Amino acid sequence: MKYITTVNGKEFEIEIVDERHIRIGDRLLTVDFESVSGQPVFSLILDGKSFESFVYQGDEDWEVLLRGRQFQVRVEDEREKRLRAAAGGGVAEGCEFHLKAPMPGLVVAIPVIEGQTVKKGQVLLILESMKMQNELKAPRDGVVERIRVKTGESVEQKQTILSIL
Amino acid sequence: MKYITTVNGKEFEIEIVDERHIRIGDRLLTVDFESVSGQPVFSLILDGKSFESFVYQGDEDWEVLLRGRQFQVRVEDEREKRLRAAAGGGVAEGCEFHLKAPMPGLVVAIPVIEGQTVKKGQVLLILESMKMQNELKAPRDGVVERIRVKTGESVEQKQTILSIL
Amino acid sequence: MFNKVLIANRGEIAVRIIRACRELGIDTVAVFSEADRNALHTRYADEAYLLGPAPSRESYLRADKIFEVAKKSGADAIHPGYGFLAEREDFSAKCDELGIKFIGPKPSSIAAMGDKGKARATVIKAGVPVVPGTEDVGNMTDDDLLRVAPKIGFPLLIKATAGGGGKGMREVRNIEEMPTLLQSARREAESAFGDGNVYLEKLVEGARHIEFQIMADAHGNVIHLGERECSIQRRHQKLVEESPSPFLDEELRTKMGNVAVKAAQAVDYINAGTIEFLVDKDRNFYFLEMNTRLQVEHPITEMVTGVDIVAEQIRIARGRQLSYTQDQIQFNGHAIECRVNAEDPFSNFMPSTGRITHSILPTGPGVRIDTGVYPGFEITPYYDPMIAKLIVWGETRAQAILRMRRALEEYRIVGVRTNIPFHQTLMDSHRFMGGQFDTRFVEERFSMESAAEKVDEAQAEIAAILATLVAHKETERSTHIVRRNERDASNWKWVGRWERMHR
Amino acid sequence: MFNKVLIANRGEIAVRIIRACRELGIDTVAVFSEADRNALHTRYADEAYLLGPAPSRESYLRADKIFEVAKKSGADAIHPGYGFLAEREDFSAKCDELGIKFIGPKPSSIAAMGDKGKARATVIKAGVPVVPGTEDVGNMTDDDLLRVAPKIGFPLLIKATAGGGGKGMREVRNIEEMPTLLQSARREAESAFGDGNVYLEKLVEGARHIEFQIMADAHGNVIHLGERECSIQRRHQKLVEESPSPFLDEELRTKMGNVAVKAAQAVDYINAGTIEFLVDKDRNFYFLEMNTRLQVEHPITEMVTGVDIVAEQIRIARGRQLSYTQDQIQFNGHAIECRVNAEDPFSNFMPSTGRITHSILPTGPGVRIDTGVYPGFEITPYYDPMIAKLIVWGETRAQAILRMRRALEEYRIVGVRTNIPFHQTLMDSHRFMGGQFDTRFVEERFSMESAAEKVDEAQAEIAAILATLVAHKETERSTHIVRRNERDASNWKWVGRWERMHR
Repeated sequence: MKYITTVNGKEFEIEIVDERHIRIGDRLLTVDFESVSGQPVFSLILDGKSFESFVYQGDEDWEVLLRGRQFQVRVEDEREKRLRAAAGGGVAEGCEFHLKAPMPGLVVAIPVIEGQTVKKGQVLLILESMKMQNELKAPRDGVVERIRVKTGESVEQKQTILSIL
Repeated sequence: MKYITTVNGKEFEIEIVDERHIRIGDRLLTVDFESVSGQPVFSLILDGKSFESFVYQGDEDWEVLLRGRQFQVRVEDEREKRLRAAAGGGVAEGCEFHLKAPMPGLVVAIPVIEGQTVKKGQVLLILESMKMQNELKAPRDGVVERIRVKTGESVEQKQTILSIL
Repeated sequence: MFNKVLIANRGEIAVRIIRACRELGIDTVAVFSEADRNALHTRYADEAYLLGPAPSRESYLRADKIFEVAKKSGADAIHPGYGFLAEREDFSAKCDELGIKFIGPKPSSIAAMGDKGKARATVIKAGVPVVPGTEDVGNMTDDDLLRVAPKIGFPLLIKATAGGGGKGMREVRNIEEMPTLLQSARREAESAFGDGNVYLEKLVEGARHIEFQIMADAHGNVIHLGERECSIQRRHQKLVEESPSPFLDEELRTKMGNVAVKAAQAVDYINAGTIEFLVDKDRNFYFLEMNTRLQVEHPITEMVTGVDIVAEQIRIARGRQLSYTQDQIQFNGHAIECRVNAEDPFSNFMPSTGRITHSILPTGPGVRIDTGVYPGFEITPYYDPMIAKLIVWGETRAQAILRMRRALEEYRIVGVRTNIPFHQTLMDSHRFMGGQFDTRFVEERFSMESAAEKVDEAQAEIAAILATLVAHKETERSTHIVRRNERDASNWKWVGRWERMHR
Repeated sequence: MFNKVLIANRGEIAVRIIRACRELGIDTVAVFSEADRNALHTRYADEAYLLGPAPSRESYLRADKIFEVAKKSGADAIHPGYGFLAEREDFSAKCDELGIKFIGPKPSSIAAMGDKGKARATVIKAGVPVVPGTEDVGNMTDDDLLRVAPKIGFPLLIKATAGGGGKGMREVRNIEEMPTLLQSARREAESAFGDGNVYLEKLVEGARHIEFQIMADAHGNVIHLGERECSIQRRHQKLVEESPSPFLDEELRTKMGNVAVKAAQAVDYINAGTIEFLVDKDRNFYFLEMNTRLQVEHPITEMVTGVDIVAEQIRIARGRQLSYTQDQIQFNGHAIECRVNAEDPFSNFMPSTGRITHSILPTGPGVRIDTGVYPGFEITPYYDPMIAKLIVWGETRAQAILRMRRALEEYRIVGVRTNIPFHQTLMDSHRFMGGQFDTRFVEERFSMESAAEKVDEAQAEIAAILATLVAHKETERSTHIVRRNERDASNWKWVGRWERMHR
């Protein structure tokens, strides 16, 4: 199985040769790869070098936390890669953005109203969690739509709070 | 539900009144009982006193490890208790005893032979495990039967090694 | 002399206090909210009583319920820990009234230092230098504050009168942004302390936050246990502390220590307390405030002095003399504490909640961890995000930093995101290693991203391989599941056949 | 000067050495058996190489494979830890031959001390007192030994010439039982060390086992780091160690320390080593043997002296001078170590194997843990049963005991049985508290049962309630399962209906 894996804009061609070997470019490497205690913690021994890492599945990419650094990694097989290239790539601007609560909390303030034009980085909502007030900001310019919560209300994690058109 | 629970020969009558109460003798006590992290570790808050304990199921009794001390506890409901009383109690002597490996290991020596009469406490087998030689002894007087392993052989935990009639 | 202590707190500090009591042979009573039934403090104490629902206002801030528990359990002393009711004059006074020993200072000392304005006035009288600001606070309206602000000069700080821990604190660069900031500061202060009052203080630029640990007994003895460097902060929350401060020399240490003792004496202080100073780049120091309680970062002082501060607090409350004179306090080596918070440093330090599914603590020589969490415990949004304190000791500062690096690298917590990568990046930064930082360092001259730029190709390749292997495993696994499901569906297929057969 | 260390060991000591290397900025190479792929040392090292199957003979004792790994990885030094190849003269010599720095003494010192007979002869020459015994050992047959035994006098000890850790050791009360015991001692020695040779030694009754930590550099400096009291043993296995010994006064400490230094000098010793003494009730002391390696119990010495012994070993091997002179070694407070073994103290200390499913470590002030296990790790029957060392420090012995008690009470390991209850019972025993014990204490004057007799009615009642609640929960749960299975069976019922309908 061959994968094209992208980290920070750089592509790596990685082939899973068998249980114990991978090929990266033209180098054949010995791998010994284990998940630890059934957790998303992985131990990799690559040609004798020992690495340990948290690997989480993000929305589209994988998040790899290695020695205090986090990498966004996209793993695609050749077919997926071709499909994405054909689709022209890039998320369409202008499509609706749904602001979701990143954690459970209490809505402390909503400094915007429906129909209001907002700039990227503008505060949309203040959510109190763990005794801290957290500002949720607009990821891009747009117009606020459908505010679904009220000040003083509790929200669950991932609950949709409002949308930006 | 009423239970008759025996510890060190002393009987306790314990009634589970509801989720939050038990009656022991004529005292009604408030209980808050939780298993911790889905493990055989239990947290008990009994009328405000907080206890924590390992509770393991033994062959017939429960083993309760509380503050560094282990208790053998038998829990029976009234019906079970009556049945056991009717049966006359006590394990029949004379019945066959199967010596099982208490842990995986290597058989180092078998100082007895089939048909040999042994005394309680006599060494039946030496099992090496964790770099220690462990002597497995006869729990009672009897005659050695069916030795199922050989010196130098590896045994699994709970594997039957020999029997005593 | 008391024999049963109620710990009016939760988390690591409640566990810390239970440990001290146990080592002194004193019985302990825990109180817990519904979210903390299985918390370590509930499990470790001799007795434990439910206070109420998870939110602090309905549990850990309910003084009335806590006194009920004290009465029911026969607890004859209360240790408040930090936060919650620790700096409430009325709580301490009520303890006195009920004949319960409050393990902390007298109500009058809390009052004198708790109101930041009064505190400043008191220490000024005792000859202690302070940062210029609105000294007669408490009743100032927004209009008053807006009027006085230009006299203090910008930049300045809005601070909560009842405050601490950076809550209700805002930095103001000019008069225009001040009204909005006043509003949000008051809102946060109201929510955190039940008191929306704020005051203003000149912002000392390029300042270090350095504090002195004070111990005082009821017999008039007051000593200090040296300083703690607490300049590594984000949003006015301390993240890393160390002792001694790489910025202080012996002369300045002695001078500031003496001033700290004087400040404590000015309010007849008893028990453990902390005098916080700002030190500017010219080594001028200003009294900032006194924390009239045990401090989160007390362990680093314990590591370099060998004094068990919590045990000493209890001894003092029992009426004993201090176990040490100032001369007996020797500083040995260097200690660093990293506060491990359930926050994602790669997502703007957003709090992270969830169940801890797995954890491996760094251990071995010179490493101490104070924590209240364990695998299976749920991190809820109700309380402070700090889940552990990682403390190391080394013979030198350099050794302590190296040890902290290896400890951070070993630490595994799965189930919530933590700021461990932040600490790793910090411990690798040349400015931190060089001791060159002030209280603005983290926010202004540090970023997770800038560090990431230094990533070498080799590490990116390893990350690529790791993700590819995990993705490959996932694909294989899901293929298996599909196959298994096919098998499982066979019963239904069979039913389908029956249907067809008998149709 | 080397820059990459291969650790020829496993478990907690491999982790300990990796930590020291990391804190010194030295790269590490782990070796592992098939059973240890996910062990902490394999995970923590910079590099890791498989040696072979789980049994030690096929992995950790395979010097040839270890040298292969050293070559492949470019490791220019080897730390042997304790056990396995640590005291093999040939291993150390082969390192020299290959130009790999052996972090330990010279082959000649290992040889001189490794053969217990030669060791005795050597130190006798240096004027060090020894226990009477068969000094010219190595070639003695059973017949020889049986002949010489009555001259030494009973009781006596059979000890393995290549031995250590109580393996191959047997106590002989009379000549009649001696042949059987010789046989089993040789068998155990053969299995543990690949060498069945044994020798005899007079059994000093009422003796304490007290050892001195030695540090020696390549420049002729030799110091001691004080003593460790190791009399708490079972089957000649140390279970608890403390420093300082409650039995020694300053005078005897100085005297024994000097003798220990002399013994080390007698074999031109370099690096860390330990001189073991027996001390009888009249304070006469006898040289027992020298362990020419790092000791399991080294952390208690680290706690009371502040010296990082493993880091110092590495510095010495790098050719540096000792970091301390004898005068600079100060003893501060008291440290105790409990060895946590996977053994059931309620079933005659039978080893226990299995997967650790859950674990909570005691933490907080004065507590250190050295371990190589974690939740999810499997304890196999192949290696030593020691899974962790729990070490505490206190200002006094009493405080250390109280701290150890609270730490033991907090420690949770689920999945294997451990001897933690043994340690709890010991820490509660008046004789231990009073410092009144010798090497026979655990076997002759201590039992888990006798302690159990003191159980009060109240605790038995709590145990009864706990078991009843668990049993009740179990019954309820199994009832639920039955009900759920009934529901699950409905598909099949439905098939049954189909059958009937269409019959």
